[in-house]
This record gives sequence, C-alpha cells and structure tokens, in this order.
Amino acid sequence: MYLVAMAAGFLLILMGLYGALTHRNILRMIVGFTLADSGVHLVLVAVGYLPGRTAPILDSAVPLDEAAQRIIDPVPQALVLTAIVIGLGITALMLAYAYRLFRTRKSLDIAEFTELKW
Amino acid sequence: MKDVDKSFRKDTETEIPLREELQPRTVTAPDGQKIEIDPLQDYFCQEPPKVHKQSYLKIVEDFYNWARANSLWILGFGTGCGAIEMRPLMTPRFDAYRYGIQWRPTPRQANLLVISGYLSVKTLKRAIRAYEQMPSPKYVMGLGSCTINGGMYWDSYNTIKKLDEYLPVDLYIAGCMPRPEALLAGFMELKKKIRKGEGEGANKYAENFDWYKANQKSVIKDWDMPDYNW
Amino acid sequence: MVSAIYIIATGLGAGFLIGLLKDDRKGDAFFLAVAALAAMAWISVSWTLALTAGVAEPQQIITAGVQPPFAINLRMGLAEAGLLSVITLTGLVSAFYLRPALMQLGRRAAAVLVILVMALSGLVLTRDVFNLFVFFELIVIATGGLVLLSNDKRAVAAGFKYLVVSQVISVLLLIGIIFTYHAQGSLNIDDIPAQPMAFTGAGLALFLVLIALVVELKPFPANGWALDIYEAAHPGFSALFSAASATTALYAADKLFAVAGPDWLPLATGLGLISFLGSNILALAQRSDRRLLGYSSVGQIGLVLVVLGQRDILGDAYLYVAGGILITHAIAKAGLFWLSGLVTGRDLADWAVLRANPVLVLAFASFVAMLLGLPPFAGFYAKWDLAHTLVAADRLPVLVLVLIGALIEAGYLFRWFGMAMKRKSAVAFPGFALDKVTAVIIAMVAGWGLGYIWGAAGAHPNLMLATPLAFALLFLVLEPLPAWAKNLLAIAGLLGWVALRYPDYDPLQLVFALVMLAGGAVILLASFHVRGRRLGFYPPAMLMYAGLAMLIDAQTSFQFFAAWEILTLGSYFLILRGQDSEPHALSYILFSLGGAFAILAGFALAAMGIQPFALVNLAAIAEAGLAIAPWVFVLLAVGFMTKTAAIGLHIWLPGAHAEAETDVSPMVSGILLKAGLFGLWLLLIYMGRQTLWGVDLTHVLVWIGALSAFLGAVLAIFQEDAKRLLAYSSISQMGYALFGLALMNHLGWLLALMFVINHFVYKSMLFLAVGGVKERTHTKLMYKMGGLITLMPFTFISVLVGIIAMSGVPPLSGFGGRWVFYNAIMASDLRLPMVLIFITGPIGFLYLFRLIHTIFLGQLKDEHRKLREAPFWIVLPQMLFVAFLIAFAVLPGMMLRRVDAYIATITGDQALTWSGRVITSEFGYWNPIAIAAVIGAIFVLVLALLLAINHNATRVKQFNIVFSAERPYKPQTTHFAWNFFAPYRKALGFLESPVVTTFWGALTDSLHASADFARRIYTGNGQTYALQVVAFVVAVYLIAMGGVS
Amino acid sequence: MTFEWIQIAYAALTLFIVINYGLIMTAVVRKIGARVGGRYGIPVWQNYIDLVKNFALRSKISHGVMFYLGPVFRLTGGIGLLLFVPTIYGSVMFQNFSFAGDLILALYFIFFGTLGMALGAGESGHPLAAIGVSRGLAQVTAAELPLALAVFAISLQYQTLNITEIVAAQQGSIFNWTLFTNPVATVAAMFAFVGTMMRSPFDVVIAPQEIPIGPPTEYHSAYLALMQTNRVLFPVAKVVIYMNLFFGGATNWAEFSIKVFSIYMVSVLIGVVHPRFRVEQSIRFFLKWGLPVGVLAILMV
Amino acid sequence: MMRDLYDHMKTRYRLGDLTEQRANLAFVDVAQDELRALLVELRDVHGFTHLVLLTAVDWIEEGRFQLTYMVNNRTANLTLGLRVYLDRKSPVGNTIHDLWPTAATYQRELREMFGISFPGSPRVDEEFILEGWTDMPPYRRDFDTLAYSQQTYAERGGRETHDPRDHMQKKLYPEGRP
Repeated sequence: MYLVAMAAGFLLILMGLYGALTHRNILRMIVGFTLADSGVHLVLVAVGYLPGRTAPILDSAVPLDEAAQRIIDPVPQALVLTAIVIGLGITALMLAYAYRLFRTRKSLDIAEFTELKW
Repeated sequence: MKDVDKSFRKDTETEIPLREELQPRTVTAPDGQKIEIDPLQDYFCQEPPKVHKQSYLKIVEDFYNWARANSLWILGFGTGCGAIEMRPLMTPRFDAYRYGIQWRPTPRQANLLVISGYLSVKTLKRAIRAYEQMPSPKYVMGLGSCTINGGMYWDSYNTIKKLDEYLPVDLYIAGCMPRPEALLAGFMELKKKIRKGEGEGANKYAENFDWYKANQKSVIKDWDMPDYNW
Repeated sequence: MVSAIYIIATGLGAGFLIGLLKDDRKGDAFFLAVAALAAMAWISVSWTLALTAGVAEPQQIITAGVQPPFAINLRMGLAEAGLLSVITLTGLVSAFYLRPALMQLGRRAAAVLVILVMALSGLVLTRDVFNLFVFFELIVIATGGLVLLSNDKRAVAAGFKYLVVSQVISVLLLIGIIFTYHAQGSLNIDDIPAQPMAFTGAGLALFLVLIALVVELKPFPANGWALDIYEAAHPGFSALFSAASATTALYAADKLFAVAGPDWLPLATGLGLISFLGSNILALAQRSDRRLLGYSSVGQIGLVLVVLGQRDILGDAYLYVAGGILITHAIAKAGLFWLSGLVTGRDLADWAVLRANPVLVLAFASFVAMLLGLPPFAGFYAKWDLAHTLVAADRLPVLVLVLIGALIEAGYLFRWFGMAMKRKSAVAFPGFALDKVTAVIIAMVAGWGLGYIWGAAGAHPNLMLATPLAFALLFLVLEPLPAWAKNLLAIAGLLGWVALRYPDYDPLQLVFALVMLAGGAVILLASFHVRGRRLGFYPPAMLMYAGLAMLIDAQTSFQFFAAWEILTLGSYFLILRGQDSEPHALSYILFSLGGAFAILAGFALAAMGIQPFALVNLAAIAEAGLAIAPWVFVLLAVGFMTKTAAIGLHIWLPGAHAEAETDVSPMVSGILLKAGLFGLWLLLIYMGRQTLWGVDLTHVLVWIGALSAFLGAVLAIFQEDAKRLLAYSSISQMGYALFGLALMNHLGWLLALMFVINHFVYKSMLFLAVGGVKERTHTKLMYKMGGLITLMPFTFISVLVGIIAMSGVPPLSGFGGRWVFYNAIMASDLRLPMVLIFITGPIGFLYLFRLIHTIFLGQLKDEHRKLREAPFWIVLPQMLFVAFLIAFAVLPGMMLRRVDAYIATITGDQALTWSGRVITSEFGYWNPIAIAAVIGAIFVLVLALLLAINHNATRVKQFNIVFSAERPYKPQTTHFAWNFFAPYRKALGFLESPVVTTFWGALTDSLHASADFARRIYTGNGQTYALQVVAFVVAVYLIAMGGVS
Repeated sequence: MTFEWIQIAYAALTLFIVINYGLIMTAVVRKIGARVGGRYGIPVWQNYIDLVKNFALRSKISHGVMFYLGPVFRLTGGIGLLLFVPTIYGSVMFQNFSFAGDLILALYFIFFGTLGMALGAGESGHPLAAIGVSRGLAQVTAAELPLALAVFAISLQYQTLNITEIVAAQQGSIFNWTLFTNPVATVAAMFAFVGTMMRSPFDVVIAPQEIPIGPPTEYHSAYLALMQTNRVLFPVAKVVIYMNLFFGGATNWAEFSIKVFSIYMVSVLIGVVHPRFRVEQSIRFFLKWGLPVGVLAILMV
Repeated sequence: MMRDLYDHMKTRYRLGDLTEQRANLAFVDVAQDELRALLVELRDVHGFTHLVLLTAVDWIEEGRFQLTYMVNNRTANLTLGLRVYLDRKSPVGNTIHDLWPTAATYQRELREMFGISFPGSPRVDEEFILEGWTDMPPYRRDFDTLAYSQQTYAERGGRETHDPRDHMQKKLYPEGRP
C-alpha cells in the first residue's frame, strides 16, 4: 500500500514538473508546481509509513511504552506538515507574482517576460 | 620683318601679389598662443652679400688663385639648348677633367656657373638663386649668342638679352652654338683671368648689388625670394 | 556570551513585531528592523571576537531540550561566527542603503528584510537537514519579496523566474532529505555517515541533497535565473543576495560535503571549475554592470566550490583559504553592488562618473583587487596557499584551470576599471548620496581590514606591515597635499630606504636598488613640474616602488611573489593614467598577471608544499636534478619575461610606454622592466642551466633574447611616434640583456648588468627628453616636429648623448657594453644567435638617428617657432643622467669592478683584469680614459682648424638650402621625416607583419566570440531556466555516477 | 703598450704619410679609371689643388652647431680610426694609439664619423641630405653584417681581439694569411668591404643626379675640405683594418702601400663594371649572398 | 571613309564643310553648343579615343578665336580636327577635361597664352609657363612681342640683324636671282 502511495507520489511529481515545464501559461505552471508539491508530500508520508501500524498520536489507544512498536515514524508526518505550510507560502507568493506580471504585460505567457537575458 | 608697333605699351601698372606661401600668416602654437610668421623674415637669411677682401699677402692670394684656376667646379645646371654642348666635354674626345674641371651637383660646391644658352625670365630667377648660393669666389660664363644679345630670341617676350645686366659675367663664348672646343678655349681664358686675379665677379656683384638687384627685379615681376639667396 | 539562538530569535521577533505595527509607522518599522539587525550583528561579531581570541569555546545549541537527532540543534563555531558577522553586517549596511526603498514600501519590506537575514543566519547555524530546507524556503520567500523593492520593472519577471527554479530545487531537496532520513534514520547532519558515491539509495538521496544545494549556488550553466535577479534587483538587495545569500548557500553545501565524505569532493571540484571558467568566459561579452557582477559572483562561488572540493588536502588551512576567498568576495561584491547604486547608467562605461570622487575610485580599485586576490587583500594569501596545496597534492590541472579562470576574470574586471577611468561618462553625474557612499566606504574598510587580519592570521609575513607598502599606503592618506610636498616625501622615502638598506645589500642587489629606487628618485625630480595635487599619481607610483623595494629584499618565494604582484598593480594604475592608455594598460595587466600566475605555479611547483620557501632553495632543486626543475625554470622564466617584454609577450609594451605620462614613461621603461630582469637573474643564478627534452633552456633564452633584440629594433625603426619608437627600443635592449644573462658566463652577466644600468639611464633620459618635447609640442608624432635643436638645446644634448651611448659608439658608456658583449660571446659556445645580434647593432643606429633627426634637426615648423625649452624639472634629471653617462663612460670601474668581483664569486672565474685604467679580458683590452682622451684631442684639433678657417661663416636660416634652384615651399613639405626608412621597409618590411598581435588578438577575439555565442543559452525564459536546472541535474548525475559504475 | 708622449709625434707622422698616400692613391685610382675609359684623366696632384681651393673659398655659411660640427666628427672619426689601429706591424713608431683598445674599438669607432656626419647633414635641413642618410644607414645595416660575422670568426680562430696579435699570427709565410687559413671569413669580409666603400654598385647613398650627393649636399669650403681629407683617409684606415685582419698586415711602408692599393682596387674594379643597386636591392643582396657566407664562416671555425 | 563619317554625322549635327587635308586628316567646323556631344560620340562610338591636341588661332581680323580639337582614331588611323569659333571679346570655351584629362593642361595653356577661359577646368587659373605675367596674353596677335621685349629687356648695342632669306640670297647669288 505505501508503495502505491509512493509510486503515486512520484507520478504526481513527474506530472507536476512536466506540466510546469511545458505549459507556458504562468497559472498552469503554478498548478503544475502545486501538483509536484503534493507528490512530494505524498512521498514524504509514504516514506514514514510502516505497514500495520497506527498513527503517531500518543493517546490512550497507544500506550507510551508500546509506542515505538505500534506507531509509524512521526518525523515524516511532522516534516510534511511543515512542507505543506511552506509550499502554501510559496504558491501564494507565486500567485502574487503572477498577478503583478499580468498587470505589467496583460499577459500570462512566461515566454513574454524575457527582457532580461544573455 | 615686322615693324615695331609704336602704339604698344606694356602694362606697368599691375602688381603681382606676394605668393601665398610667403605672405605673413598667423598660426596657433601648440599651447594655444597665436603667433605671427613672416616667411621671408623667418625662413630666409636677410643679410646682403659681403665684399671679400683678398689675402694680406699677394703671394698667398696668387697661390690661392692658381688653385682656384686649376680646380674649376662647374654647377651642372643647363639653362638652355647650350647645355648639350657641355656633355661632350666629359667624353674621352675632349676630357675637360684633365684641366681640373669637374661638374658638381650642388651650387654649394661649385665655383663656375655656365649659362648655357638662352635664359627665359623664369630660368633667370633660378639662375640668380643658384648663383647666389655658390660660395665666392665664383665665376659666370655666358655660352652662346643668346646670352650676349638675345641671339635668335632677340624679339622674344620672355627672354633676356644681355646677361651681364643681371649677373657679373666673366666671359662670353660667342656662337650659336659654340662647339666644345670653343668651350675649352673659353675655360682656358677663364683660367688665365683667374690666375691674373681678375676673377672677382662675386665682389663686383656685391659691390653693385643694388644695381644688379634692380635689373633683376625689373624683369622678374613676381620677385618671390629674399634679396640675396644665401 | 549571548547565545547564538538569539540571532534567530531576534530576527523572528523583530519580523513579527514589525508585522504588528500599523501601516503608517514606517519610520518605526525601519528603526525596529535596523535595531534587530544591529543586535544580530553585535551577537555575531562578539562571538567572532571571542572565538578568535580564544575566550569562548564553540557552542552547540540544543533546542527543545532534547539531544539530537530528536531535536534540531545549532552550532556556533569560528566559521559560523565569521560568516554570520558578514551576513548580519551586510544586512545592516544594506538596510541603511535600502532605506528609501524600504520607507516607500513600508513595514512589510522591513520585516521581510529582517526575516531574510534571520533565515540566512539560521541556514548557517543549523545542523539539521530539514531545518536547512526550511530556512532555505524562507530565504526564497524573503528573496521573492525583496526583489520587488527594485524600481526596475523587469525585477518582477526575474523574481518569478527565481521562484520557478526554487520550486524545482525544493522538490529535489525534499526528496533527497526524506530518503536520506529514510536511509540514516536521522535528520542531523552530523549523523549522516560518509557515503561512497555509488548507485545506492543512500547515495542517490545524498546526491539529490547535494545537487539541490549546488544548484542553489547558481552553478554555470544552470543559473540564468540568478543573473536576472542580480541585474534587475535593487543594488542594495543584490549586494545582500550576492554577499550573504551566496555565502550562506555555499556554507550549507559545505556542511553536507563535509559529512558526505571525500568521494563527493571531485564533484564539487568539477562543478566549481565549470562554474568558474564558464561564467567568467561568458562575462567577457557582458556590457551591463550588474549582470557582469552577477557572472562574477557565480564565478567566484564556483572558485570557492573548487576550494571546497580540496578540503581533503587543505586540512587545517581549509578555513583560511576558503574563508579568505569567500569573505573577500562577499565584501567586494557587496561593495561593488552598492557602488552600482551610485551609478545611474547601466553600461560598464557609465561608471566613469565615479571619477568625480577619488575615494570611490579607490574603493572600486580595492574591490577589483580583492576579487582577483591581489595583495595585500585576504584573497591573496588564500590564493597562494591554495596553489601550493594543489601542487603538493599533484592537482596541477585544477590549479591551471583556476589560474586561467582568474586571468579571464581579471580581463573583464580590469577592462571595466579601465573604462571607468578613461571613458567619457555618457550619463550625467548624479551627485552621490552620503548614506550610499558610506556603505561603500564601510565595505572598502572592511576589505582592507580583512586583508590585515588574514595577513596577521596566516603563516606568512603580514604584507601590510611591510615598511615599503605601508609607506606607499601612507600616500593614500596624503592625497590632499599639493604635489610638490608629496613628491618631496616620495623622493626622501626612496633615498632613505636605499640608505637604510644599503649595508645589507650584496653588490647585485645594490645595483638594482640604485637603479630602481635611487634612480626612481631621480626620475621623480621630473614630477616637480606638475602643479596642483595630482590626484591618483603618488599612491600607485609609490605602490610600484614599494613592490620593487620588497622585490629586492625578498628572501622567500612568498615575499618575492607578493612584491611582484604589488609592483604590477602599482604600475598598472600608473600606466592607466596615460592619455589613450586604456587598451594598453589592460593588455599590460593581463600579460603581467598571466606571467604572475606562471610565477605562482612555478614557485608552488618548486616548493612542493613546503613553506616558507627560501629563494636560495631553488638552487637545491636544480642540484637535486628533480624532474620538475626544468618546469619550474620554464614557468618562472616565462613569468619574468612578460615583464621584460620578450618577443611574443611584448605587445603590451609599446602602447603602455608610449601613452604613459611624461614622468611615468621612464619609470615603467627604465625601472619596471628591470624587475623582470632581476627575477631572471635570480633564476639563472640559482638554477643555472636546465635541460628539457634535451634542449638547454638557457639556449632557448639566448634565442629569445636575440630575437627580441632584433625584432624590437626592426619594429622601432618603422615607428612614427617617438615614444613608441623608444618603447620598441626597450624591447630590443631588454633582448640584449636577456641574451647576455642567458649566455651563462661571467662576461655575459656583466653585460646584462651594464645594460641594466645603461638602459635605465639612457632610456629614462630619452623618455624624459621626448616627454619634454611632447609637453611643448603636444604631439608625439615625430614628423610633426623638426628643427627644435636651437629651441631646446638641453633636450637635444641629452638625446644626443643618449643615442651615442645607446648605439655603442665610443667614447660613451654604450661602447663598454659592446666590448663586454664581444668578449662574452667569444667565451660562449653559441654562434648562430650572434647573427641576429650583429645585425641588431646597426639597426639600432637607424632608429636612434631617426629619433634625433626628425625631432631636432631638419626643418622647424611654423607653429613651433616660439617654443621654449622643456620645463626645468624635466630637464634637470636629464642633465644628471648626462653627467652620469659621461662619468660612467670614462670611469666604468667605479661600479662595475665591485659587481665584477661579486659575479666572480658566483661563476668562480675572473674574466676581467682591472689594472690601472686598462680593463683586460682573456681576449682583448680596453682603456676608457685613453679612448676619451685621444678622441677628445683629435676632435679639438680638427675643430680648431675648422674654426680658424670658417669662423666667419654666415649663419643662415632654414630655407637657405639649395633646392634645385627652387625654394622650399613650406617646412612641412621640406622636412623629410615620415616613413623615414622607406627603402628598409621595402626590403625587410615583412618583418613588420603583426604576427604576435594577430595571434593574441585571435585568441581573445575567439574567447569573446564564443562567450557572445554561449551566453545565448540564457534566453530569458523562466521555463527554459527551470528546464536547464533539471537537465543540469540529470547531466551531472549521469556523468558523476557514470564515472562510478 | 703604454702611452708615451713621443707617440703623439709618431702618430702625426703616420697621419701625414697616410693623408698624402691617400690623396695620391685616390687620384691614381681615378686616373686609372679615366685611362680605362680612354681619357687622359686628372693630374695626380689634382686632389691637393681641390683641397687648397676649398680651404681658400671666401664665403661660407653655417646652418647651426651640428652642421658645423658634422665634418669635425667625420674627420675625427677617420683620424681616430686610423690611429686606433697599428699601421705597420712590428714597428714601434707606427703602433699609434692602439693601446687604447682592441679590434672592437676600431669596429665601433667606424660609426663615430658616420653619426656626426649624419647629424650635421640633418641640421642642414636639406631633405635630400636626410634621404641620403636614410639610405646610407639602411644599407650599412646589411652590409656590415658579413664583416661582423667574419670578425667574430677570425677572433674565434685566433682566440684574441688584439689586432697586433692577429697580425702576428699571420706572419711567416704568405700562406699564414687569414686569406688562406680562413678563406670563407675573408670572402664574407670582402662583401662588407665592397658594400661600404661608397662605390658602385653600392653608392646609392650619394647618388649624384638623383639626390645631388646626399648628405654633403649643403657642405662647401672648409667643411668640404675636411670631408675630402676624410674621404682619402678613411678608406685607407678601413683598408688597413682589412689588411691587418685578413691579408697579413704590413711590416713596412712599401708593403703597406702595395697592399692597401691592391685591396682598395677590389672595390674599384667591381665598381666600374656594375650598375648601381637600389637600397633594398643591396640589402637583399647582402642578406642573400653575404650573410650565408658569414654564417658559414662562424660555423666553420 | 572620312566622308562617310561626315555624312553620317551631318544628319544630326550642324557641321560646316569638310576640309580634307589628306585621306586620313580632315577638319570640320562645329557649333560650340554641339561640340561636347560630338566629341563624346566620336570618342565612344567612332573610336576617336585620343585627343591629339587642343590649340587656338587668333583670327583678329574676324574678331574670333578658333579652337581646334584634334582627335585621332588609332585603329583606323584617322585624324579629325574640330574647329570651334569663340568670340574674341569674351572668349569662353567648354572644358572637356572630364573627357580627356590631358585637356586640362591644354586649357591651362590656352588660358594663359590666349586668355580663353574654360570654367570648371582644374587649376585653369594657375600660372602655367609664365611666372608673374601681368600683360595681355602673349599669343594674342595684338600683343606686340618685339615692342614688349624692347620695353622690358636691356639690349646690347651694335646688333646687326639680317633677314635670313635676303642674307643667304645675297651670299649665294651676289648678282641677283638668276
């Protein structure tokens, strides 16, 4: 199961990157990156998953002394939360940029913004 | 023969302006200062010719005259058709070298100016310049009748007819043209003159400088050189 | 000590606090931000000081009260503290610098700035891989925000491209991190064990992390996005981006490379080299200043990456070397970006406005020197150590590539500097804002200070404490004084130094010291003719003299090389002062640096890692017959020959000497060239004959010397420019000296020494004379002069004496040289090169006659009729030289005898006998006094005869010449001067074909053309850039791993 | 070899003999040329007359100091060259001032007069003088090359630069002359000899008719007289060097006069049958023919 | 041959009568305004590539100058002289230096010796042979060269002048012509 998730994650990453690198519309690129981000998150979670164990929440269901055997690795879970937040921040920033770019050129084609080159 | 047209009067009014390159000009020095240039004053020596005294001792002067007579260096300057008669003198047939005569390419090293034939006004100007640049004592020989009285150019509008009006001639060789033998005879006569101490044309020229100059300027209307060409 | 965690805490706290402020309280926001940055800077600096002084120990900061790997930990060591100081201080200065922009955009921008600096600090401090990612993303976001500070509309697009690429990087980084964690079970960097570079999961994961960090360093060619930021962002931010962000990212990469193990270091080396070379080459074609700085940043980071790749061999010196380069770069780059904010135009030549402020010029020069690792800055020590380590570890190719890259970088940086100094400024002078200027000055002071620290910290003598250099630097402070006062001090300094050091010199050093330093003082007499303050003349001049003084004193290879670089730098600035000297100064500095790098490589090769390396040890290497000995010889010889302008390496000289100022030409010709000779001399004394592939290298030098002598002379006779003529003549004369040296016998060396003295005297004299003429005529073209003899009699006399001495006609001193020369070649076993030397003698006569004839004889021109003699102060040294030449001609023994004895101690034979006034060799004899007396007597008798007869000669004027019974038209058409040796050109003009110039021209042109072509990969499209990053990663992976499997 | 005052008198005697010899020899040479051409030719004393006449000229001009000093340099160069070289081998009287320096001094002193003359001609302001100098200098660079190589070769051969020693080594038999012991060097030297004697085909420097007479165009009177003196002295002095180096020197004045005359005639004979080279032609000639012989000479020693 | 050419040209140009001197030498009068066209055609079409001379004659009685342009066809060995007449009071010719550069020299000479001006011809107003000449152009027939010479140059007395023809006749045939 976690392998499927991981495979799906990688698939999403590739799809996302492909989309971001082939679509010239800036919004589509951002969507592509979001997709890739999601894929990364999925991979992160999948890496931390151990078959047959439960969520790393220390409550009555999982006694503290058994926790090491019963729960999955909590670190990737923590990482993924952080990554999601950061990804959100960056996506927001990109969208803000997209808006500004659109205002300067009335266009969302990435190939239009090449005054800086060479 | 055409008669003289009494009614013709030559133009004596028109003045020729000084040539452009001899006119005073203003130039800018490298430091931006404007400076006046008077070419005739600045570029040419203005001194008149000097009359040179003879040596104090006659015997020395005689010795010098002997040397001068036996070392006649001719300026290789052919003014007219007579120049063609000078060339054979260098050949084995006449061989003027044996008399100590040789041709020099620069007036500074020549003593003898041979006016070989007619002198147009234009050439006269050059001849005067060349003569004045020769170091004294120096001698002038008129070759052919053109230099004596105009010869066949007696009525030409541009040829002088009496050389000694303009340069102190030591010797004329008559003929139209004189043969090389006549030239050689002339040189021998000149040698005799010099040895006798009579070859003082340069001093004569200096003494009568004003007269000569006036004559020269009367025919050379565009006098474009200093009065004496050192 | 305040814990380092408070850096992050302060940053975060201030960031949030500013966020809470009201929108209209911009002033408060700015104040808060500055206060926070100042606090952060204070903590960093205090840590640095404490750690350096040994008061404090490096600190591990454990967060959340749990030991790693269960919580994030930070570390504060010396490296961290130093970097943090750079980062926070840059941030602080930039905050002031950005003040107008920050005030305009309000509190958010201020907050973002603080957050950026905090994130950068965090990146330095953290020891946790994921935390690395977090700070990295924070930096991205903050950068994205700050890019918008720029007034440049294009910045928006640049920021977006940056975000796009950052997304790709973060994907790579995250995947790498998670798999690393998966493989190691820890996120702590210190827990990651060294990995072999192999096709394993862990290896792949580590590769992804490393490559993500490397891509973050903007490696060539996957770096189009970063260049756009550099170009478009506000210079205050670009400074931060270049100085702080790049430094931090590099440190992050360093942390991981440190743990990844030695297997990964070649990857860093390789990528660093590609980056360094590639971006430097591409920068050649750049005309926009900030983009150029961007390329340079990328290149420099590449260089540090190379150093990073050498951490296995650098050992303890790693921090010293990497830090020296990195921090110097950060300071210089920040300073340059801040400078660029003072310049309104974006073209390189627009920097000409800086000339309005000498301090800024000094700053610009300092930054350029810092970037290139020139003394006395920190990068110099680092470069030296790096080279030695590389050679000792047998990594010569790396050194060679690094040096090539550095040379290219020097090419565009000095070209830029030259443009700023010499071009007409196309944009109006904007007036300089005080706060911006202050920022620049702070950077400059920091750079100098760092140089001092590095000098004090390293194993080498601190250059800034060397008396000559300190004396030269004193003139920077004294610039406001009038020129005469500085000149007086300079002369006193030079003479004082010679007097001080005199007892310790051996005769050889003494000769060079007298020529270079005392001679320099004589030439400086000519400088009295300049009125005013003469800004920018004395510091470089004294820098050059300081270098020369240190060169003579040098005992170790380090001292020698440092002195060499100092004198090169000083003379470059001097040469650049000339009128149209921009291209010539550039080619001078390039050839000189190329030569210097050859010397560096040679010394490094010779030292084999042992430092300090005394120069006398060269002899040991030669005696041991090591295989490297001939290579050391070749490298050093080539290096020295760039200074003596041996043929093939000479093309800088004519222009440099010809365009220099009146009193500079003799310095760079009469004195500077001798430095190369001094080096060659030491080389030959210590190493003697070396054989490479069966060829005796001294024979090669003999041939080079003969060819230089011959071709220099041939080229000289075709020059119309008097100073160019003298310059080519210098090439020829140096050829003679090289020839003499390379003969490797007693008399040959004596010959070379006579050339050292004679060439100094007569070339200085002639350059001064021609310079004096130029002061008056305002031209160097000889055919525009003529007939100056009566107007400038003293100058004429010095030229006359100079050319008699130079052509070797008895009785002046040049003849002594020729006489020694004949005796030397008789004792040599070489014959064929003599043919060239023999023909050179009369050819020298040709150009010398041309010099004196076309300037002083012949026809005086209209506009020169009222010229005066050259200024007194220019004539005075000439007269001193004339007096010396005549004395030296009659009494050559006064100096030569001691030197002869000294040479005898080296060669072990006594070639000359000095009995009474006669000098006798194995083959012939020479009695200078008798010659002078006989010639003098005959001359006087003949003159008396002439006077007796021609005393009454009429003095005529210039047109009283026989002119085929015509009269001259104008002086211009009467002076035979232009193309004076036309028949010679007909017969031997083919020798004039500019083969060498064409060769070097083609080389540089092709570099340029390829740069211009290659930079088209930066299409400006953000998507393409992202694609390039991906392709770069894949390519690196395939190559790196392909090499493994 | 040290200096004694009596040597001044001896030197003056040498000078007197050589000037007279030169005056007569050059006249004889001209006379021979005339006879070959079928002319009677100048009297043998013609040179004396010309000299007297030039000294006796009355008006003189001067273009300036260097112009004035030019002939002085020129003649000093000639006299000095003569006196720095031992004239008669084995004679105490005619060693002249050779104690002052060796072969190298003589070779470099040749340029002394040339330089002074060139400067004087330059100050005359005459463009043709400058052209003459330009030509002369250009030609001499190539023409002197074989001599330099030949001298190098023979000084290697005799392992000395001392002229007296070189002459001494050639004594004994005619076959000890360098001419026979080192014919290649001698041939090389003769290239230079012919090239620097200002005779056809290498007389483009003074090329009369074309650039009047080159450098001396402005010279006259006593200036010219000094130069004429040098003109008879200098070639003899030069021939003496060649004689000493390659033809066994001279042990008495009779041998001296025969040898000098014979060597001098080499250039004369070549001159009368060859038309004039342009400068670049003569440069090419010397580089193409003279140089290889010279190189061969130094390689064969 | 020459006649054919003449007939051919006659149809288009105003030509005077053809004066044939020899089989290959002829002269013809030409109108001044047609001269240039004619010369160009002769040069470019009919092979008269060479300007032999350009000279002038002073027809003082008729009050005009005659300019003669003599052109030559080398391949056919034909020489044709074109005569143009100018008013003597204000003689202005048409410059043809652009057709034949040598013409400039001829025109300079004509300007100096006859006072015929050729506007546009290079250096036409610079002096050519005479230096500093102030009088009327000496080749004009109203310039009296003998009078000028007598008024200008010093003469030596005692000169005897003989007309060569009379002198020889007297010498050869003292009794008078047979």
